[in-house]
Amino acid sequence: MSFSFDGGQRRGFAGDTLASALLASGERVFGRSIYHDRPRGIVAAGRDEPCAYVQLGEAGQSEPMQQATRVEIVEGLVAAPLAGIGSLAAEADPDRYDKVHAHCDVLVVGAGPAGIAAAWAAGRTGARTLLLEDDSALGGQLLGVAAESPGAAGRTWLDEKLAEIATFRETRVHTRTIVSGLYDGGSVYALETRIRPGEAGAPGVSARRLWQIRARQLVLAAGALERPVAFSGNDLPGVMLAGAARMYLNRFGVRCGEQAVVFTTNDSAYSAALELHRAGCTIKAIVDTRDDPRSVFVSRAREAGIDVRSGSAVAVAHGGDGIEAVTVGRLLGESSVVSELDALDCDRLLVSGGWDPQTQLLRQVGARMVAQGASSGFGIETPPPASTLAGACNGTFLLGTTLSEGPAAGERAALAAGFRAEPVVVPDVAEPLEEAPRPVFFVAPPDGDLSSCYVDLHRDATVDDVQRAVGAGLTSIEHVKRYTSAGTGAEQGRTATVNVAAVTAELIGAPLTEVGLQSARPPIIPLAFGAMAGRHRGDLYEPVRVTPIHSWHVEQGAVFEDVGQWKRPLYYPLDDEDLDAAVLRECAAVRAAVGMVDASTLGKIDVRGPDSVEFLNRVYTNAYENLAVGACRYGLMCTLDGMLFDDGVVMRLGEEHFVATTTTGGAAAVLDWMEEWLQTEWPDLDVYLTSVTEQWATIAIVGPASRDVLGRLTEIPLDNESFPFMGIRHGVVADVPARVSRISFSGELAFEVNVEGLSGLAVWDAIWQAGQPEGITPYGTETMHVLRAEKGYVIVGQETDGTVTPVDLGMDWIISKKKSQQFVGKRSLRREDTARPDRKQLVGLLPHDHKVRLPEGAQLVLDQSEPVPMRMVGHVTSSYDSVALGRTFALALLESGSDRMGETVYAPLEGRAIAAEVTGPVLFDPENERRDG
Amino acid sequence: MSIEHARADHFEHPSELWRASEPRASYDVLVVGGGGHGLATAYYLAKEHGLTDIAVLEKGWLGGGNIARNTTVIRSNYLWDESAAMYEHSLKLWEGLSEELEYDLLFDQRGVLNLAHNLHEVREGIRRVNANRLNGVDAEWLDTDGVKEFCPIVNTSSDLRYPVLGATLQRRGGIARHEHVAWGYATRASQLGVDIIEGCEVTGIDVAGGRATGVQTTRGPISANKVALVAAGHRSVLAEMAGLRLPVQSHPLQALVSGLLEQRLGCVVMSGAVHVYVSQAHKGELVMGAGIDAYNSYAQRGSFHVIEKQMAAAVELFPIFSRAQMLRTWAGIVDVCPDASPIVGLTPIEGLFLNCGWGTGGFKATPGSGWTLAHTIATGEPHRLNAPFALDRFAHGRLIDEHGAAGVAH
Amino acid sequence: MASSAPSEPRMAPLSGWESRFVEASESGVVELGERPFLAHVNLRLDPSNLSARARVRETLGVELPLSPNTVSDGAGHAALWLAPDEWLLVGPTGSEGEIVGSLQGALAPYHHSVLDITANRTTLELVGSRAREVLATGCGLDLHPRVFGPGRCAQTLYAKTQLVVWQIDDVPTFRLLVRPSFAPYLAEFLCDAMLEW
Amino acid sequence: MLLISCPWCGERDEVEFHYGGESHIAYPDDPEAITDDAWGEFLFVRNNPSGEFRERWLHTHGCRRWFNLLRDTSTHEIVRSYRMGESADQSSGAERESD
Ligand SMILES: Cc1cc2nc3c(=O)[nH]c(=O)nc-3n(C[C@H](O)[C@H](O)[C@H](O)COP(=O)(O)OP(=O)(O)OC[C@H]3O[C@@H](n4cnc5c(N)ncnc54)[C@H](O)[C@@H]3O)c2cc1C
Ligand SMILES: NC(=O)c1ccc[n+]([C@@H]2O[C@H](COP(=O)([O-])OP(=O)(O)OC[C@H]3O[C@@H](n4cnc5c(N)ncnc54)[C@H](O)[C@@H]3O)[C@@H](O)[C@H]2O)c1
Ligand SMILES: Cc1cc2nc3c(=O)[nH]c(=O)nc-3n(C[C@H](O)[C@H](O)[C@H](O)COP(=O)(O)O)c2cc1C
Ligand SMILES: [Zn+2]
Repeated sequence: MSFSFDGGQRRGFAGDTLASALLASGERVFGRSIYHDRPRGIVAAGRDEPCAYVQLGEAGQSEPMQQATRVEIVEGLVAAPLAGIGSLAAEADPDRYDKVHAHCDVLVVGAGPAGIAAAWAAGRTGARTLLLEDDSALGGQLLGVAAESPGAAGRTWLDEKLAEIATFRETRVHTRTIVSGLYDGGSVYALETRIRPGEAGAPGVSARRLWQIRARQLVLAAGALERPVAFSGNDLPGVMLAGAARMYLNRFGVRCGEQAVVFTTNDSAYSAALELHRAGCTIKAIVDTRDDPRSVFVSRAREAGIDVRSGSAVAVAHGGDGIEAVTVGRLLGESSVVSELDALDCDRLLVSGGWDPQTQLLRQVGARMVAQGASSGFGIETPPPASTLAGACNGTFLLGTTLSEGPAAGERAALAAGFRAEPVVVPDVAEPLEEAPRPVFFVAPPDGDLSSCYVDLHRDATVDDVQRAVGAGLTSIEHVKRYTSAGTGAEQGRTATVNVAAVTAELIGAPLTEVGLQSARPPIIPLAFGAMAGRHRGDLYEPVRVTPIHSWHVEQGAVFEDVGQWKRPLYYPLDDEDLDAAVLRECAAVRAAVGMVDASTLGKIDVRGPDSVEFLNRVYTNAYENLAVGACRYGLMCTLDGMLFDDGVVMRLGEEHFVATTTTGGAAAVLDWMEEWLQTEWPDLDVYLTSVTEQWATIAIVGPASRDVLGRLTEIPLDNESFPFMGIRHGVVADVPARVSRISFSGELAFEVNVEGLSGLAVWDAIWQAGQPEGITPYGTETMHVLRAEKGYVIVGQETDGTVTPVDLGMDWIISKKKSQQFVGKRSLRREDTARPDRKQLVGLLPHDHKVRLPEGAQLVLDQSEPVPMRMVGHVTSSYDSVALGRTFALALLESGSDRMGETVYAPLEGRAIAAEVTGPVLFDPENERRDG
Repeated sequence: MSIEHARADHFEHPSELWRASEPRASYDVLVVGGGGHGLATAYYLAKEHGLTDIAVLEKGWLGGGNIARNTTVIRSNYLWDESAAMYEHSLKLWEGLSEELEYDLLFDQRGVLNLAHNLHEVREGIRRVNANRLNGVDAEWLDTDGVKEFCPIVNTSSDLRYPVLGATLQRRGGIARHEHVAWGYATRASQLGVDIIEGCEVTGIDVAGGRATGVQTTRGPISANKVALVAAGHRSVLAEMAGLRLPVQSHPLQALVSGLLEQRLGCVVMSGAVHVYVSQAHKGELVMGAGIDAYNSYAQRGSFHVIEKQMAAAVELFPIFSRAQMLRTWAGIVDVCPDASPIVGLTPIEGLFLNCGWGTGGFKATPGSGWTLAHTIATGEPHRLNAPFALDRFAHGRLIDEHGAAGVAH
Repeated sequence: MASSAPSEPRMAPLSGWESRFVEASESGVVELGERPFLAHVNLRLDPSNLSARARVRETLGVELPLSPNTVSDGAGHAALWLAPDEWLLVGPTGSEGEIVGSLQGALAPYHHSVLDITANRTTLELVGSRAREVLATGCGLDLHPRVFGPGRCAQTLYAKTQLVVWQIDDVPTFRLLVRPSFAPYLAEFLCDAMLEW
Repeated sequence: MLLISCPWCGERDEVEFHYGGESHIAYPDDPEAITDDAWGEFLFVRNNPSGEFRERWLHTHGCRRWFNLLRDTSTHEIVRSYRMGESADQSSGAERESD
């Protein structure tokens, strides 16, 4: 397979990672480091890789900061090395992203020996089991052991179990799926790679899938990762983790190095040394920190003729663009200092500082850590509820123990989820015992210069940096992290954080447990924003709500505005009219003849029951007992603190039956609010509330000719006597059963026709046809707003902002004065501040210059010559050019407004001030002479 | 592609920071809470009022609360006069703060855009710009093209679900590096003689005869003439120790960063309808805030759906973020007042002072809040700037409602 | 599953989507279509009122289920539990007037609410061996046969859309009852998700 | 994402619910008879403990019932859910299975 790296063509094999393919081709220098600009090679074989980062792909698929150790080779892959910082694609991302919800009884994280065994044990009980593995292959560390090693027996057993798992109906296994976040309530997020970078996908198939999982029980089997040691020059290309070298050898057939030195604090690196030795690599020496290691591994190494240097450490790695030699010495006592130096030539240095259990997932939900003596890493003190650990992440490093711990954990988890089966039998793995490690976290170079002893290769942080932090007075590990930035890189310091803690502990003389590890947070590895957005992009970003009449508006070329999630026509331009021109025309048409508007988005709540009146009396500021059946009334709703919250018309359809309308944006909130009072405070009221917003399409026919137009479509008598203002009539309009009310939001004679939503378009069309003789004009929200403003009617959210009471709006007439009526928010209206006479009140404004329109949102002052900061006394809430008035006008909230009639206020704008006269808010037809036609 | 040698900035902190102290038996003033506001309070008490017998008590590691977790948006373009005065005072202090503290705070006045996506937001944006101008706060209104010009990577296409109709711009707004602020204040306060005591949790407040006389801590009792509670999300719990009930609720607020990226975003962008606020830190990570989690919590973590929503919004507004990588998420505990404005000043208990309710937006106020609280503690009277932010406003009703106009309250 | 021809002047909320549905569907795997115009009647009643419940049974031939999130069938009607005192009655197209009329009469002595809400929701049908998976792309309900199944219903969310999920058989077939204003968004989302299978 | 047990519908994702803050707040018997201070306290002051908290939620996208939850704000552990009108220590629908 061929791929491109750093502009050159390379070859690799199927199954290779970018890292293994590059190592196979003899690559040592991978790229440069972020701050110190030093050459860096490949250090690890998995998620812990600190150096080998690439920018993948091209154009819209260009993806920053991917670990070469996790990228699979596919034909045509394009990769370029990065120095710790990536770049964003300039083009749009063409990929698809999917999300799925999943539920399971037992979720097993990681398919190493522990995880496979656990999933098998859980799955065989019939529990719904999910086994998720980040790697492309199952097996974990066992993928990296030589065929002849004891682990191989375990592998055979596990292969059998995997075959069995495949027969379990309720167990699913997914590779290339990384569990990234653990949250409350057993909620788990995992990301599956379905199309590998560079791979051509099938049509419709998403590149990534975000799994949103609810797990009753969690088994963490995420394994352990090998830790390096910090010494001078430990960042040179060619210095790598011993386990990684072993993985490259046994899994990928890549032998790292001709002449290697192994530096270890424990037995695990001996297997790497022996296997490399057998593969033909010269092991110059095994440098072991332990004074007298005697395990089987050690004797095997000695038998193989390998020089084992006990009680020793590597203090310096030398070289230019790669390691050439090391300085080795004997460790002095318990310290990190060496003496009796010796130099060894080599082209590789394989390091094992010990193994760190991977417990980040549990720590994300607050599990506390403890330093584990022998393993020298950190473990979990107590697993969070509904979770268990198994295998290396639990500090269990022997395969034999893992193979009994895994099934036990799986079984326990299944049992806790309510599933049981016969106890499992696990194989005996003949495995030599390991000897205790001697943890060494860093080694001081003979010259004492700590500035090239790297603790975090990714972030270029050194032991010297940690020392500076501690020297500056910092003792908390979180401070050290922030001072040095160690652990804050793309892999979140997987190879770094324990060493930083250990160095800090040594420098401040505190125990490691007390120093602790820096916090772990989601995600486990960086996740692409797009993958988390999933389908919620473009058209699917958020619902677009439309009325049954929407297609007509679209055909007529309406310009829409967003009101909450709804699309509402703002205006209907003819030819190349702009907003202003269209609105003037629409307004003129309504005032002169007739217009029609789609009001279907208004919220509608059906209120029914013997206590309906009492209920409405409590939620609205006015009273409803004297509202006649067949009539409607305008009402206001306040929040508890007395501020206007929503408004609408309440229709009485029967003695115990009402329909309340709400604003478009307020529909859901008002219903929730009403239910809250009903269910929590007034459960004794017998009232049922039902949302019927979309049952009805609502069409308002407005203007002096509205009666004529409607009259052509209905038998309902429409004259003033039979059908007075604020009346409601039932009948048939355009052959469809309808409820018609005489409500006017414009001051004109108007009828609001409500029909079943499914017939909304047909009725709209019929009205449109019927109105042709008068040139019926469809109008949008902007015209609606002008018409109502001319009449001084307010819009909640425009004249109000959550700080305005009905009294401020001059609507005392809608506030019940009856002592017995205790509506919500009433008490607040007489608090010291809400009762102040100099509050901002609704007024009308007439600009001195009839042609000048005040900008909505303009602030008002009394003295335009005052220097900044000026004393503001109010602001313009609505402002329009009016055909009916032949001039511009505005509504405003103005301090002591009702006392300022006739005064002049100023709106200081950039470079000018607009002067306007204060008037009452009702500017058009104050006598309401037009509404009866 | 210029990825070859793109390199991030590297910042070297000073080699001497604050001095760690052991608690003494008594102090003149105790500041409870070693976050930005507490440290600023101590610093201004020492610097402006010459008081130095002060200890800052911090239960965990200094600066590890919300100041370690915030998205560092700094602006002063608030709607109401009271807020504008307070935040503008703060912004003026920011403008000289790196020099004053002799610590590079990476304060960068790169401009803050507040996008408007519907006509309502346009109206409110213009209203705020006008109010800001008359209050002496710099503010501009940009139309869609202006937004595109100022921040080319914002998606200003009219096909957007909620298209960008315009934005307010405060050019003097920007970002600063959060930990530098905490460490800068701590270091200077320490140099002026303030004791900074970490790992010292206040567990009780001693009140005798209607006045505060000291505190109980995990490191023993400490007596004092004056006690200031400046503990952000934890303030209700603390206040209750003194028998005070406060109108604040504590919620998780999450934030996140991407991995390091070459600089592409030269300003701060905030959006209400498409809920995003984002900036790119000097190192190169995108710093992004999420919405507040609905429920009360002290667990310092939130729910993932909040993050998902955030990511969708980010990709919607910035299509080129689609393949940016979310590196780390975290949460703070924010204390929110019913009117989204803080409480700074006196309490009914003599000698007990309060600074709370900064909610989702108090980082920007750190200097101003510390400065006014220091004034209040030193003189026993609120400063003109913090007088409107008194506790009793909830009784008489003179709230300072910053919900509406702020949209995204950061 | 072709939607019945709209009886003038009614228009289905997703009329015009038919070809889109056909395109996204794959027989036997997963298919999507609209089933508009089914009669929907909302019923509110005190569940402890035995005689009222008996009258519903007598009138419609269907028992009101008391177990949350379940459906009972009878005499061509289905009763979906929506809340402890709320049911959705679903009947054949055109029967809403009759259901409302007969129930209002039968329940007159009791505090109740009977409302024709036929136009308040439309119905999508998602059918096929992969229907569960498709639904799981946006819906957090556990739809596993051990937990959900024929005769179950739930009010929940799919993506950002509120809906009633109602499983009617083992195929499985799911009915998704959704507000007309949200229907295009839901349909679009489902069609996109169906591309995965 | 919290897993919240509606006393009727059983366990559902947090996104189906709407949070309503502290529960069991007594509405003043006669609001007109109390002082501005007392009214202000009723309006704005709520407990805000770190630990167990009785709060109310609405199953907005489900059965539309308001109900109570006893939840630990320091761990997010949900101790119990119970219906309106019940008290926190009465055992209730919370323990029932979801079917
Ligand atoms: C995610 C997030 C994003 C934000 N984004 C912004 C933004 O962009 N712009 C902005 O202006 N603001 C923002 N904020 C808000 C801002 O962070 C806070 O308003 C501000 O930091 C609070 O003040 P502080 O720094 O003093 O608080 P903190 O840093 O929280 O300080 C309080 C300290 O008190 C300590 N404490 C608590 N209890 C005790 C006790 N009993 N004894 C002793 N010590 C105690 C705590 O440990 C803590 O260190 C954001 C907040 C969050 C969480
Ligand atoms: N000799 C030693 O000192 C030593 C030390 C450590 C491990 N080991 C050996 O390693 C093996 C450990 O077995 P094990 O099963 O515990 O661990 P493992 O490392 O073999 O397997 C863990 C698996 O979990 C996967 N994983 C980790 N995090 C994940 C996530 N978030 N999402 C999805 N997948 C994730 C990994 O990719 C890996 O495949 C044993 O064979 C043991 O002997 C030996
Ligand atoms: C402005 C800002 C930028 C950050 N940048 C990074 C970063 O680049 N890498 C990283 O790992 N964390 C970064 N963090 C997050 C911190 O590591 C940490 O999560 C946060 O301070 C909260 O602390 P905690 O997670 O320890 O609780 C950043 C935080 C902030 C506030
Ligand atoms: Zn429910």
